Amino acid sequence: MKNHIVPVKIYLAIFIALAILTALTTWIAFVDLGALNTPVAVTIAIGKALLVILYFMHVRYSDHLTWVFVAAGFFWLAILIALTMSDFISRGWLASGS
Amino acid sequence: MDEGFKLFPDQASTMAREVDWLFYFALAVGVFFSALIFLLVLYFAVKYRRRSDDEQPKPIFGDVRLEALWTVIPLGLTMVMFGWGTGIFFKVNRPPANAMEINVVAKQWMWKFQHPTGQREINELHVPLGQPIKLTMTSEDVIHSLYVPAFRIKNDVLPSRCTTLWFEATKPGKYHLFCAEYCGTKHSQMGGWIYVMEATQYQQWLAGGAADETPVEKGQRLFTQLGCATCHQANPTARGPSLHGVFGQQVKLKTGQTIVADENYLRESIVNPSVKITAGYEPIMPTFKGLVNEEQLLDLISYLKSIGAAPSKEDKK
Amino acid sequence: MPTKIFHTTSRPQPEQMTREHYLNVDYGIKSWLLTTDHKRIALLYLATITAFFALGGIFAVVIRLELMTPSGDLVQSETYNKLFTMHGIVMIFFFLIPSIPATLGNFLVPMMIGARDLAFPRLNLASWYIFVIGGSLTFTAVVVGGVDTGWTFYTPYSSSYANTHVILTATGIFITGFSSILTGLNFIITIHKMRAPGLRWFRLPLFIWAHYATSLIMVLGTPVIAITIAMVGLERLFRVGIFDPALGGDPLLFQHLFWFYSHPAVYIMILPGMGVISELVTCFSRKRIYGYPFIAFSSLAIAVLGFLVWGHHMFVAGQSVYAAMIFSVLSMLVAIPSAVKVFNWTATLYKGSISYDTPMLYAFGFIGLFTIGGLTGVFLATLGIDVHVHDTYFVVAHFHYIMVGGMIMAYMGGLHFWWPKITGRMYSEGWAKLAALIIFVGFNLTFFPQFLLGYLGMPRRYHFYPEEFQVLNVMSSAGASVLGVGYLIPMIYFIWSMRYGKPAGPNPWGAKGLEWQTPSPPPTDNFTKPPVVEEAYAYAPHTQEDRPRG
Amino acid sequence: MRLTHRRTGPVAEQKNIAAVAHHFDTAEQQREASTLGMWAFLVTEIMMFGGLFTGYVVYRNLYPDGFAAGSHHLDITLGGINTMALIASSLTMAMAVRAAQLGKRKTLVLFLLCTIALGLFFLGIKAVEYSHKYHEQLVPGLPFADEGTLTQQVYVFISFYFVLTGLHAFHMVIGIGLLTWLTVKGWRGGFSKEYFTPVELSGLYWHFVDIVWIFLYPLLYLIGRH
Repeated sequence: MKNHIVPVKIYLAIFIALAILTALTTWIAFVDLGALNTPVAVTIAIGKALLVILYFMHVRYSDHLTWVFVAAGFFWLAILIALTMSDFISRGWLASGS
Repeated sequence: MDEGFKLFPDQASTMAREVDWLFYFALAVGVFFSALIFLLVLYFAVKYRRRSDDEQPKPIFGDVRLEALWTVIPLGLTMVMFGWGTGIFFKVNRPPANAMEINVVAKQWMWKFQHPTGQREINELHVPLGQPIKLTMTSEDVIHSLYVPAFRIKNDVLPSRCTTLWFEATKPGKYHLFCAEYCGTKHSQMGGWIYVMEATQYQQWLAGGAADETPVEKGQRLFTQLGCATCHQANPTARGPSLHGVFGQQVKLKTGQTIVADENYLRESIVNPSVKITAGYEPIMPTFKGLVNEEQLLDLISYLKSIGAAPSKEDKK
Repeated sequence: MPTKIFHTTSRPQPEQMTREHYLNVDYGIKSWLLTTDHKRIALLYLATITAFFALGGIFAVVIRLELMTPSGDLVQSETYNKLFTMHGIVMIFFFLIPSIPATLGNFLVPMMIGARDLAFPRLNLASWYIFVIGGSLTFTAVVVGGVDTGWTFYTPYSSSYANTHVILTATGIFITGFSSILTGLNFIITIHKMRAPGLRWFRLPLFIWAHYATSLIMVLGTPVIAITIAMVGLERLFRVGIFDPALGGDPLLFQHLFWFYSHPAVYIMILPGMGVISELVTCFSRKRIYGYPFIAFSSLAIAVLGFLVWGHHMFVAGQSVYAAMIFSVLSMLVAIPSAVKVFNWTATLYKGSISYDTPMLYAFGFIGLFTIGGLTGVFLATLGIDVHVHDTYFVVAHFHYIMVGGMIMAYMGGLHFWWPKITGRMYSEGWAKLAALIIFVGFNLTFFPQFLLGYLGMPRRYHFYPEEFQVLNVMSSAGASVLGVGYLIPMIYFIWSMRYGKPAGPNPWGAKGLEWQTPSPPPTDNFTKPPVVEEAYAYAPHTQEDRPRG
Repeated sequence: MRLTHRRTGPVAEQKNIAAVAHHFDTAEQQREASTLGMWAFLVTEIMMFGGLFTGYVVYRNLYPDGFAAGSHHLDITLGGINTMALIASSLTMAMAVRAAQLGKRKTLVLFLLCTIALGLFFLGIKAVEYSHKYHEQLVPGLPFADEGTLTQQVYVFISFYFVLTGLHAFHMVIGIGLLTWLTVKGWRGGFSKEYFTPVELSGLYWHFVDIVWIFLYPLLYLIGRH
């Protein structure tokens, strides 16, 4: 990884974007989107997290290996949640099938 | 059955035969591959033993075709086992509709059974031959597991949930009943016997024991006592949904989901009523947790299973 | 302990005084307790885990003695339950998981890749201290009365019903988890960043591939068990509502989180063993490994697939049948890379020049016993069979075939193989062969009857058992005593060899790894001149036509 | 102890570069290893919080009404202020790392102090929130407020609230400790353009803690508000 110096302007822009997204997620929580409220909130959170990871944490300027490490972390978390939920979601299915 | 030394367990249920056939198949595969590896290793070890200290064998890098072969063949065999095993597993988990229902409550460290006719037993269960039996099980404390090796069946018994198990005995006799999930100090003594009897003998046995109230009767009494009927009426304007014929039916929930009213759903609706609210009703039902114990819960469920469609055929909506 | 042993042994021999190496570079307690040399830390670990192995072994001895009779007459049920719990906890968390990685791995990973040390030497020492602290807490729990939840800590028994020292034990395991995380992290970074010139990924010894895969599991899985155990503790202490149904929780959530780590953890235990076997088989048949890329990738495949199969521990736990189906098919898949490894090792023997030195005997033992263990694993992954054999001695036997028959065989093989490198001295080959034979026989006598017991229906963790199971149990106990003797013999001749063993020389086996290109014992910086690597397992010259096509 | 053989790698002559340890060949290699090591550590952190998040997802799915009711007990204003505070602290942390990269000692110390201040502010607000929960009898293990038919579900929600925010706050405390050490070391001129790895690594850690909160805020405070 090279010693990449990010301009202050970019940092400030990221900060403003994060602040706006925080306001947005708070505001949108009070709007009834039906089943979409949670996905929207999570999407905004993922967006914010990406901004922090890519810029504040310099992953955008890092080598592939760092990308792989970060991706692996979230991928394994996804495995944990998805396979656990596969049990909780499908518990009643057998009864309805018969 | 005899209690002497043996190498293979009794085969005393319809399921036992099926599980054993699959086991023989797996065993054949296992023995074949173990033998193959043992013999090859042994043969190579002897044939290619080092004969002089400066031996320099020719390098072999590998062969993709061989690699593919020994990837695909085991994969195919395991897929056969997977398919076969899954078939049996679904059978184990789908009790036949005509099964006789026995309620089971587990606690540290005993098994409590109640027959549909009201007879109660502790750590012993008498069942008729050739009749599918369905066990509806719940636990008062920790996780237990009901296991009858001669029937090749087992299922965990959970606090907070109903689980089921079914079997059809094929051979009269006395079989071990174990707790298979570690549950505390006397785990290894939490067991007993299953007695499989001819149908006529079973009837005699039933007649010999002092019959308690049947689970259905007791459930009905509780239903009245606890005032369930004040809200749950077969009447569209009632505060609670009608429960006639609800068991096994699709229930539409407030959230828009549809689920099937099985034992677990009924149990949860009594203990934790606000979790799954039927569409069109308010979450006003208080919890009955602590007011009814696990056995009474099973009685209530037995009662709800027993009531068919409502007397007045009004609950179409 | 280790200080003293090496202190007294490495000095008097004149030929060792002539050269400075990691053992004689410094003496005294401080030079060991404050060392950052990966080789010395490996020896600190070796001494510690040997102590834990002995402790776990003592528990096993009492368990097997108790099971000689069906009536539970040697100890109380409470005691028996504590014995099998502590046997499991000590052996799994304090012996098997650190065994090969923390000792042989710690010693060899930097050497095999031509580095002077691990990437983070101080973190490496910290991991040993963390291990010791965690181990001491758990040991304290044993001393003050033990714990009886089973090593699986199933809720709500562990969080609300057990009245033994759950919190203390859990804290010990929680802390030890970080030692495992640090070791794994250290290996990953070291393997990525510190390889010698020319040492490309596909020139790495398979031992390194195996340790890389192991480290992935350590880093990705261990945090989950740490937080899960912590939640059990919180639920016990503060009645936080997470697992106990009485508080609104779902006990199956615990099982999911627990097995998310604890199933991959068995691959933490076996993968390094597979890495050792790859080294042994090549060295003692003087051949490059057959199908190198397939063995390398199968390690990674096991590490990744191993994370997708945990639900096969919960087939009869009240899990959804559909989830069970998914976990069953995925479990079948993880059997394939293991099979690929076994076939490739066998093929490596073909047309080799096979010698029967002690490490190779262990490798033969491993291949055979691991095959049985692996195949019975497929039985357990098959839903229909698992309904019957789940939580019976069949599972106990399967697990011990993999762990004792597989892992400990590999560990012993590896220890015998690299002992000359570690200490600079040879052990007595005759005694070593005898011990290997005794261990093999004792092992099979102990655990094969347990397969039969399992299919007959004897549940695990049983203090009292029906009389018809006694014959097989007595056989198993008899085998255990043979096995116990088998493990004692190496402890004696290893210690003996440190003082009286013949000097080994840099490469007594004619092996090709980088670790053999430096004197035994190695100098503190591992290599006198930086090594350069041109190919892996170069046991014989070859022409371009020999190389695989494609 | 004889340590003469340490720091005698091929780069021993590069005196200016603060301490290339004996087992590394170059400062570059050492720095890459450290950064990658930190990322690997953060992956373990993801998985550790991941265990809790999995529990959260399971129960949120099981008890949607209870989680919404529980969420209404949390103060959005305080939560929102805290979110902004953490985001701002991430900015100041990024600026601190930048100052270190440029070798500006005073700017580095200034931004580190800002970050610490914002972190302490966050913890202060958190303490206020916890004390509110205590007064509202919304603490697991103590006598619990009656939430009607939803009591048990709210209890589970509050349990997760405390475990998740508690673990997060614990990470904040460790982070503030690290930053304090960096400030002292930085003030004494312990970092330079060539050597600032500790600042960089602590920055990564601090941002990670921020990211956790970015998820906690909507998942805990903003359920079922419409």
